Amino acid sequence: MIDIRTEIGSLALNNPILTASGTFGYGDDLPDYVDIKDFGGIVTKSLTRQPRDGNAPPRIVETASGMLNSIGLANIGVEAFIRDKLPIIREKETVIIVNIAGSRLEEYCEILELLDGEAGIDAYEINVSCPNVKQGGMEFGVSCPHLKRLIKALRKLTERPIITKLSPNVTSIEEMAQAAVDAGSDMLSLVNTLVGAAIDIENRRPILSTIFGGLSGPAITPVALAQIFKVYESVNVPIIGIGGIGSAEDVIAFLMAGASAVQIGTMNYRDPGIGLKLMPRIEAWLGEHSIERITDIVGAAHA
Amino acid sequence: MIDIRTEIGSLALNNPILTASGTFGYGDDLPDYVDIKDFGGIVTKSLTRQPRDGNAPPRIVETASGMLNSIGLANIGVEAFIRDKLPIIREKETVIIVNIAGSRLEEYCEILELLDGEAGIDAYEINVSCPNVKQGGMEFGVSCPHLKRLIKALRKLTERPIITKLSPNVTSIEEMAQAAVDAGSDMLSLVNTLVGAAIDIENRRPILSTIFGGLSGPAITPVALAQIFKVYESVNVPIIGIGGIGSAEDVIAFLMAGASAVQIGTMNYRDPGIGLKLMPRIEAWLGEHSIERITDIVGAAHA
Amino acid sequence: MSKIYLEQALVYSNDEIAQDIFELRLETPAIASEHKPGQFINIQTNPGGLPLWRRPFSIARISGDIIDIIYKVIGTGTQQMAALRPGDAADIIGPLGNSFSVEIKSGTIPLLIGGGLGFAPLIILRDYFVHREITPVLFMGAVTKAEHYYLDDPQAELMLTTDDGTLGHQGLVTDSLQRYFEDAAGHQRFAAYSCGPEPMLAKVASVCRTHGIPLELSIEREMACGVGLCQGCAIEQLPPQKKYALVCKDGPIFNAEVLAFTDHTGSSND
Amino acid sequence: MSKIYLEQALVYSNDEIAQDIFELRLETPAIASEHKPGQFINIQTNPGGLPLWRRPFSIARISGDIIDIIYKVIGTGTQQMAALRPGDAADIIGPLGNSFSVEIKSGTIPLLIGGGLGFAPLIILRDYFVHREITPVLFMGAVTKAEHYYLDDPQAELMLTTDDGTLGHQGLVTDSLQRYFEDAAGHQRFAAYSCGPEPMLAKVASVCRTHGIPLELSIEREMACGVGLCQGCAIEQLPPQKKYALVCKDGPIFNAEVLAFTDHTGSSND
Ligand SMILES: Cc1cc2nc3c(=O)[nH]c(=O)nc-3n(C[C@H](O)[C@H](O)[C@H](O)COP(=O)(O)OP(=O)(O)OC[C@H]3O[C@@H](n4cnc5c(N)ncnc54)[C@H](O)[C@@H]3O)c2cc1C
Ligand SMILES: Cc1cc2nc3c(=O)[nH]c(=O)nc-3n(C[C@H](O)[C@H](O)[C@H](O)COP(=O)(O)OP(=O)(O)OC[C@H]3O[C@@H](n4cnc5c(N)ncnc54)[C@H](O)[C@@H]3O)c2cc1C
Ligand SMILES: Cc1cc2nc3c(=O)[nH]c(=O)nc-3n(C[C@H](O)[C@H](O)[C@H](O)COP(=O)(O)O)c2cc1C
Ligand SMILES: Cc1cc2nc3c(=O)[nH]c(=O)nc-3n(C[C@H](O)[C@H](O)[C@H](O)COP(=O)(O)O)c2cc1C
Ligand code: FES
Ligand code: FES
Repeated sequence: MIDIRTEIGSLALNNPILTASGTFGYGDDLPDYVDIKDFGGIVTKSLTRQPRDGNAPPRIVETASGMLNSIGLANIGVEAFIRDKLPIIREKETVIIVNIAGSRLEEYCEILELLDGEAGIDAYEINVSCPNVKQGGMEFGVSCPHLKRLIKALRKLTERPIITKLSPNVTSIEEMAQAAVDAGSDMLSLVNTLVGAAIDIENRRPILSTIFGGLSGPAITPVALAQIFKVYESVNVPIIGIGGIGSAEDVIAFLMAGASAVQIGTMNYRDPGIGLKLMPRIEAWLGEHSIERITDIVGAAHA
Repeated sequence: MIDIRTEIGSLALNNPILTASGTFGYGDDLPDYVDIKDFGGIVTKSLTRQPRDGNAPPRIVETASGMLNSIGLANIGVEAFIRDKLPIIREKETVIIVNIAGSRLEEYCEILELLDGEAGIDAYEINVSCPNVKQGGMEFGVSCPHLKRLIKALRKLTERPIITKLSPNVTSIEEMAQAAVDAGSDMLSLVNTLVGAAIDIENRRPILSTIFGGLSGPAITPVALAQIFKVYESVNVPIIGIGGIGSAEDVIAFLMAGASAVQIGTMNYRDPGIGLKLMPRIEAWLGEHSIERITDIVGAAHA
Repeated sequence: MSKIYLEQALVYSNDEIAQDIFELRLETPAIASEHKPGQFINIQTNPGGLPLWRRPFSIARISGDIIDIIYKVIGTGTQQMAALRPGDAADIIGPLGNSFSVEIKSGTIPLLIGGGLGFAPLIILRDYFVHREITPVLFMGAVTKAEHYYLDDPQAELMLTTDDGTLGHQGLVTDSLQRYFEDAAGHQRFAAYSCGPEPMLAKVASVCRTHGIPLELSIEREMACGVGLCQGCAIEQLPPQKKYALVCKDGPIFNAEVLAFTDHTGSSND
Repeated sequence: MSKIYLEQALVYSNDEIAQDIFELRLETPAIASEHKPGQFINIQTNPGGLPLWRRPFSIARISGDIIDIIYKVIGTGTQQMAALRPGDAADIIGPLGNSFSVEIKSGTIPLLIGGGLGFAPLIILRDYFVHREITPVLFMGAVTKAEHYYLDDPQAELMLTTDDGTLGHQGLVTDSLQRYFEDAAGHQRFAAYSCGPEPMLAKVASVCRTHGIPLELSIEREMACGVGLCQGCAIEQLPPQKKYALVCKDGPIFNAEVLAFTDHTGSSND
């Protein structure tokens, strides 16, 4: 029997595969062939204080082994989430991580305070890096002092684990990681999307209505692995790895690079049943390599 | 007749397609089916002051729609280049751009001084962003003051056009672009490779001997387009676009995003005859769209 | 909402029925029995490889356990589909999306107006009505004769047009529709359904609005997920509707009056 | 250096000759006439799609205008190759790299030592010698019988081994070589050539060194370009050679004594 359970800080997961924010809705309204129990946990779509319609279309573009999105944080808002979604998903046998986003520090704080009064939330993931919303939010993801201020403020408001989701679009990911940890972040998740664009050559304009969007999918996996590898060597908190994961080998590579758990985003789209498929393959691989606990390979690629 | 000639600063090119540094050797020793005249110009492998063996293998990894390399600037050194290569390539009917790299400011200056005494060089491209050499050089690519100091020093030494090749691994590409232009760079080329890594899960270690390498190929095209789009709006010098270009549509997209010319790197490997193939297709596209001069579409995607 | 299945469907046949237009027949009892007219499936054309996204196609016909897809080869994904052989497996998700409003008052004549490939989802609607002994009028336009794959219908009225006049009336399908209304002299009840390029849909909407005829449109958007998870396939709606609807989940069938693009009547570039 | 061609070669045949092992025969007069034993071609297995890099394969045989490639299906690229059908075009570059030293003193016996797929480039060398009425001794090892595709050679001496004893001698190909030298009692002149997994090559090098026999190795490395442009395929050499050679251009054939990895004699993990 191979032990595929893992822990990220104080959170016990049945397996290390989580869903990535924005790629699984709120976890309540899934195709019938998806069983939420196949995932170690789910991360909700980013919630903002008020509902948001999101950006004008076109919002997505397929690129080489990846995609760009500029959804613009379309979401139902934190209050509707608490009222309509949380009662449903808190009944499910999985870990619930609520992702929050804002354009001002106060907005993040308000959202977190509203959520912290509710049962059934296991942790918060703080989206400081959404590159495709005009009204700010982005400075938290690319400036150490801003990030520190934000996480410190949130830290004061909750006992629940805080996961800071880092932006890859920075000169030094180690500095951002250090800032988040210094401010009291219990864990880090990385990476969010890379800033990218695509051109509609027939109409001579950017394809996305917002010009820039976030690049995700297998194309970015090498960038994610490099940043996780660096962060693992520079701070001492659990890392959740994200970036184009779609196979058992990918999951193993992310764990070896230093992630304690992973999130699957873009590859969920092709295959929302992916949680169900990957874990047995990972178990088989561990078995063939006589590895008894999945946690044994975390960070194994570091000398 | 469609006019496919273009100008980048004072350089007149027969067509806007150049080869990218490190992907075409020194231009002297090419497979027989490649005709250097098919390219608007060639950029040499980065030259250092002394010859370099390069990094230990493994040096390359194939990734999703891309590749990682950590060649480590393996090159014959500037003196051997002047002695053995330049006499051959200066005879060819194409524009010759010599790429130089160093680990200290003085090294860059020495290389440029040696080259500046020689006839047959049309411009210098300054590699400030090679992410896979241990002994420095990288700080020039990620710090505005360092970059400014370097380009200023080089500017004093030559009348020939200076092209600063920017690293995409920064928080603000606009700031780096501005720094280079302020220091006297005549043009900019972007992007160099993104920092990435890959894991050998069987042997539980990074695949590349240097852990990190540079990601290139179609995977990075959206990142390159976004950075070119931004730089085009922030500085007023010609841009040479680079990043995964492999089709006529790619070239057109890069020009519309703001590049006056492009370089082809990784896709040369699959098809060293690519210069020959793309230009007729681009001409046909321009013809179908009743565009008479290729320069008419430069920056066309900007409102 | 119908139940959604993720299936390895058996390819029954895959034949070229007009220039670059194929009919793919898939054996999938679950989807065949669950589907409603107007729904679509999402197919992984190269499992494990590129393209990354699945590709959406309307269900064009059902016979027993078999669903038919009629598709045009336009890019990588459809090229890969064209290589499917009988006996291969096709990785599909479906049935997806909402469906046409098929409950119409007795005496109402269904008008099915399709442009090019946009005719595929109307075929299943035609079958639905014919099966219930309602005779629809089919308007079908294409650029040229070679692209017409629905040439004959003994159980319905069929009006063919081509841009170049190589088959049926020369002109646009909307011209044909306009002429039909003129002849019909306005004293019948109609329900219109249309699918095709959006400039055409806008024009159909304008013609139907003029004649006070309810119209449902089948809309296409690029889709990353097809199941409402990514919010990528947004389409703008008119107030008082919510600003954006998801084509994959709230659609692909929309009442013409709720969509923003049909509001620009008389757009001339179809 | 021979001239290098970029060609759309016609697939003449592509048959499975052992478990997961295929023989691809390509019509390419230019490459066929220009090649030397030990050279390779680089094939684009999915033009325009993934994998991104071409895949290198030794030329295993030449007959007239046709070159043969013997390959094992191990990943995406070779899977795509297995789907090639007679009449298809294959996008290849070649002939690439250097070649074996085939000029040997009269009376010298060529020893050709291959492990698994590593036998492919030795077949063309065998043909070269046999054509010149020199009888080589062939040592060929595989894991099991099903993977042996070169079973019989009336014009050469053939020693087969399998790890599991299902064909020929049980054991490693190096055991077989060792035994051969013991029997030959050292008073003949030999020239050895080998290709296969690197732990095996290291062992072959060690055996040959002990017996004072010159040895050339055919080396494999992942290649981005195959023509010396990327410097990706570096292999470490021993002094006084330059530190790194390029397998695609300086190789794929190397004298065993110049390479660093064969210096670690007695590595036991083959
Ligand atoms: C609900 C729905 C139902 C559909 N039903 C059918 C059908 O019955 N028959 C049929 O032939 N097609 C149908 N389509 C369109 C079909 O999905 C596309 O033709 C297909 O995705 C193209 O894939 P490709 O990889 O071959 O082309 P690509 O290489 O992806 O694209 C080639 C070109 O077509 C454009 N394109 C791609 N997808 C779409 C799209 N969804 N809408 C508009 N332009 C697009 C691209 O931008 C590109 O310029 C439907 C689409 C939707 C959303
Ligand atoms: C000069 C040369 C000659 C060759 N001759 C032959 C030959 O005659 N017959 C034959 O079957 N193969 C030969 N090879 C190996 C062949 O190129 C690889 O098997 C092929 O590239 C695999 O492609 P793939 O896409 O199927 O596998 P991939 O999906 O690329 O790889 C599957 C696995 O094999 C490993 N791998 C891939 N390429 C190589 C390589 N070049 N060396 C070692 N491991 C690799 C990968 O790391 C991966 O683990 C030769 C290689 C070289 C460099
Ligand atoms: C369509 C889409 C919407 C996303 N929305 C969010 C979001 O609301 N909040 C967030 O933190 N990340 C969001 N992300 C980023 C993902 O959670 C993830 O970090 C990123 O896509 C990289 O992972 P992947 O390559 O597996 O998709 C979104 C990604 C996509 C593709
Ligand atoms: C194998 C390899 C070697 C490279 N060597 C250099 C180099 O010596 N100097 C340099 O400035 N860029 C070098 N580059 C970067 C390319 O010039 C180019 O900026 C980058 O690869 C992105 O373009 P592409 O996606 O078209 O390859 C190298 C790239 C590759 C793949
Ligand atoms: S395609 Fe993802 S929500 Fe519609
Ligand atoms: S594979 Fe590029 S130099 Fe050898």
